[in-house]
Amino acid sequence: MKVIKIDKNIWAGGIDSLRSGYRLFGPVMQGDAHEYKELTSDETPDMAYTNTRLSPKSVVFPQSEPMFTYSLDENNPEHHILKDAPKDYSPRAVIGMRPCDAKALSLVRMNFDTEEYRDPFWMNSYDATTFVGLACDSPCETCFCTSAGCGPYHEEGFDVLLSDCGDAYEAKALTEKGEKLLAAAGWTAEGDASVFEPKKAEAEAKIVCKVESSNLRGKNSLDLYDAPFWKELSFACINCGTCTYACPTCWCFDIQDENKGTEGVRMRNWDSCMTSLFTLHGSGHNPRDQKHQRFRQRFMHKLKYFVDKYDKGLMCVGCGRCVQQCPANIDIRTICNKMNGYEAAS
Amino acid sequence: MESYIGKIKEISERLLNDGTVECVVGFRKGTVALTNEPCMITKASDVQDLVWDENCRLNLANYLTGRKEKIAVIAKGCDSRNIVNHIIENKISREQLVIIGVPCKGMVDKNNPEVLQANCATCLHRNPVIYDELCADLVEEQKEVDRYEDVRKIEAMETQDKWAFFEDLLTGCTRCYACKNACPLCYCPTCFVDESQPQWIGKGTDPIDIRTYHFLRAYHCAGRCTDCGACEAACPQNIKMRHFTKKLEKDCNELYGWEAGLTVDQRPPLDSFKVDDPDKFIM
Amino acid sequence: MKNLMEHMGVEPGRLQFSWISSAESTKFVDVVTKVTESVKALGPNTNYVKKSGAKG
Amino acid sequence: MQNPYKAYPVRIDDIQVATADKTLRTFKFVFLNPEDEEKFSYHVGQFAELSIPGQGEIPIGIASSPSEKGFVMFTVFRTGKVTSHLHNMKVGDIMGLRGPLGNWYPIENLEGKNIVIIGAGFAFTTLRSTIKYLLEPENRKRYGRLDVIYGARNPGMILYKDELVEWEKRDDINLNLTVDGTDDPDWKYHTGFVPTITETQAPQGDDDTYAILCGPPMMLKFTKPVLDKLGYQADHIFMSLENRMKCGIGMCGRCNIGKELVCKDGPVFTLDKLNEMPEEDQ
Repeated sequence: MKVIKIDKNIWAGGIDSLRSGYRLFGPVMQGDAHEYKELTSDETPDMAYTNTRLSPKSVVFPQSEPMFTYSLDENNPEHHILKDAPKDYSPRAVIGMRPCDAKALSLVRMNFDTEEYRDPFWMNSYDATTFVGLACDSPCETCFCTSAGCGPYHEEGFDVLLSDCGDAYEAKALTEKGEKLLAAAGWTAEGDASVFEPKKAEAEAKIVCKVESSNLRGKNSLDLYDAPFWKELSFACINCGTCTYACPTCWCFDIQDENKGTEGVRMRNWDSCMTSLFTLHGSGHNPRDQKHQRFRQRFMHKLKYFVDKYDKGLMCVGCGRCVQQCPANIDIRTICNKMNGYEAAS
Repeated sequence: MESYIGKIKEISERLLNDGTVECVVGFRKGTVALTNEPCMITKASDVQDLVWDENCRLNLANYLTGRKEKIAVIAKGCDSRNIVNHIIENKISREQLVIIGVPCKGMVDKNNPEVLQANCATCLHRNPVIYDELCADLVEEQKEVDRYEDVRKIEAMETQDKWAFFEDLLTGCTRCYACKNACPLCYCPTCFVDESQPQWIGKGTDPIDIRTYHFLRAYHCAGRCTDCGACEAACPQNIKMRHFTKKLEKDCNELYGWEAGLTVDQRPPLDSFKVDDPDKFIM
Repeated sequence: MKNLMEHMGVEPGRLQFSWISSAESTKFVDVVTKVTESVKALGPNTNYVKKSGAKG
Repeated sequence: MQNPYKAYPVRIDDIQVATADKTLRTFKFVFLNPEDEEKFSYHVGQFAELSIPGQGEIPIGIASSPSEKGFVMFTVFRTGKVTSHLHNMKVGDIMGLRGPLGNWYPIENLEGKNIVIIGAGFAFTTLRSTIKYLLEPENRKRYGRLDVIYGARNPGMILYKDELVEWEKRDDINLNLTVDGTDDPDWKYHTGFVPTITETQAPQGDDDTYAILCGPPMMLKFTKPVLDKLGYQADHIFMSLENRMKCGIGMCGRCNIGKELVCKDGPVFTLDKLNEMPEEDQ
């Protein structure tokens, strides 16, 4: 595995060199917070960011995305037949992503890349992207990644991992894709691989918030489902979509047709299990009509169903976004601990 | 306001112990800074969990909608006005409620605890307008505050600048609907955004759909909004959507001399007709 | 309704209200003519129109 | 790999009003590209997304049998935006068909066994597909006794009446029709709810007898204990469920019950399996 040293004075130049071969995405200040967006030719990623409100999942899974186009004009010989929407799957790169967000994408991938079906939109975007991570040396107080199978120097899902060493980045190339990007940027100076271990230990030590989840795998799913605490825990929840949209591991979506005159687009939009429409049957029946049912679904999915289905740990990477942003202070850490400690009365 | 909590606990404990109410709706300490969590206390022994400080931003009237039991609710000025709305709109009955009034000194901004939340800074109804118990002496209401400075600034703009102002205002909206879900007025069983027959509004992130959502929602709050600020407090993107509701509030005030939620004895203007109702907008 | 529409940047005149009894045929003609003229003067609406579907 | 969200273009070939109240219509679709019919090779009990560009998609059980070639058939209740639009479409109109989706009734594993088919309401569609398939001469001989219990609200709401009349004449199928109630003096079949009729008409359960159920939640709920009483083992009962769906391929996340996705891991589950899954609605 190659380690390259990138002097900060050649950083911006390298980014510029990448523009011809990649669509670049990165964190930039938007209003009062950092968000990921596609960089214009005069923007460089702001590597001093703490955390973004929304995760970079939108780089591979935009909130609204056209799937197909169609014509409703009966004079058009191909009317009412779905046509592939124009897509740009040329190489793209996310610069300055956090380890939690990269791990999240590799978890979400299991949903979109299955034995039976492959989601072409998500997968093509994912495959087109080179993920350049920035290790996290100063975590937020709501971060609990080390309890969620992740960590500030976690490498899963990255092609390159950067560590900020003052006037230079040490860049660890983790995949061929990563090496290619470093070369394309013209970053070639040999780096020092030994900085990663001590910095990792130091960063991990800063994450003081711990969440217990070790018992979840062994719990009976029906016991947890029937646990008496759901109504109480969900009391404050207003059933908005804040947590689901901010979450890097939430992938649920809706499919909608949008027409303009005789032309139209079949779109997919992020959806949220917090809304009652999400599960409303045509008959009017709704299996998750009540707030606590939707609330339970969200946490059972992340902390139990996913754990059972894939055996890859939680569907949570401990980024803390939902904790920070929830208008009603619903805290997944509290809920995870509660589920983990729950013993059904026999 | 921290000093209120002793009295709040005392009242709550008494009401639960003597069976006057089945539960108390209030706040408990949050798990992150500058946040408290709405909660429902059903056991007198749990009243210790209750807190009161400048971070009780959400409007607790929102948690009363359609409930059937006897409830004690802790209500600052705006909460009490929304309780009045709820009573007028038959979302809860007065008889079900014991209102523990909180003379409010204003909530602090969720991003900057040094300043008051914008709506609190210009609030004219800090004291509860309806209550059964009080946890402290009433506070003096603010005077000479200019409630509509922001509205007038926009009113003075050219049409295109107005358009651009709101375009900019709504940047970042993900339509998570925290604003409408935190709003005690938004209790419709099916919100217009979820209707499919007809479908009023697209479901994606097109700026036109986002704008349509916000201004139509604001209309549904016309003559009802108490400017409690729960929408802005809830917004994870810090969008100032009160720019919509404030305009309607100002118009209701100027055209009909109406402020929402002050009394259960008067029907709201959009719900009643008077021969001298202004009709300048009709050509 | 009209006030907030104009407040958020929809041109005055794009939204108009009138009250016409079924007996007031002349008023109807009058109003329709006036509205048509004023809307023509404003030209096509450019603000409150969806530009396109979201970008991929 | 084929884009799993892309529908095969189809033409509406036939539309029949299916019930007296006209809330159900039966549509036959023909593939515009004949090779797509090959790709759309399905099993009994599967469903498909009817895809109407400009309106949206709806998941509907396939009512035709794999043994019926040249078309695919669906019976659709008019309820929402897409189904209302579909009910107004004409023969010759173009739309899309996406699938086949989900798992199926595992009848291939039931050779030599007795099969009881229990259905109610609009959900009889995939059961019609199953019965039609089982009654094909080359298939019928591979199975034991075949019982069918089918209930509707009233005689006018019974689907596929002509076929039922034909099936009733046969001696290799025991058909039990029932309605919740009727004032029709000519009604010569059962009156009563499906669970009640099941109790008196279904054969006793044993190692060689399997039940296939599809119907509204209430009917399923009350038929389960009846089958239990008749001695059916939980792994001998197959139930087809429904939930709101969008993608139909296990990705969009809304149709789960516990960790199972109704669209992909289902819609057919054994009662055994269902007993391990949370009962939503609580």
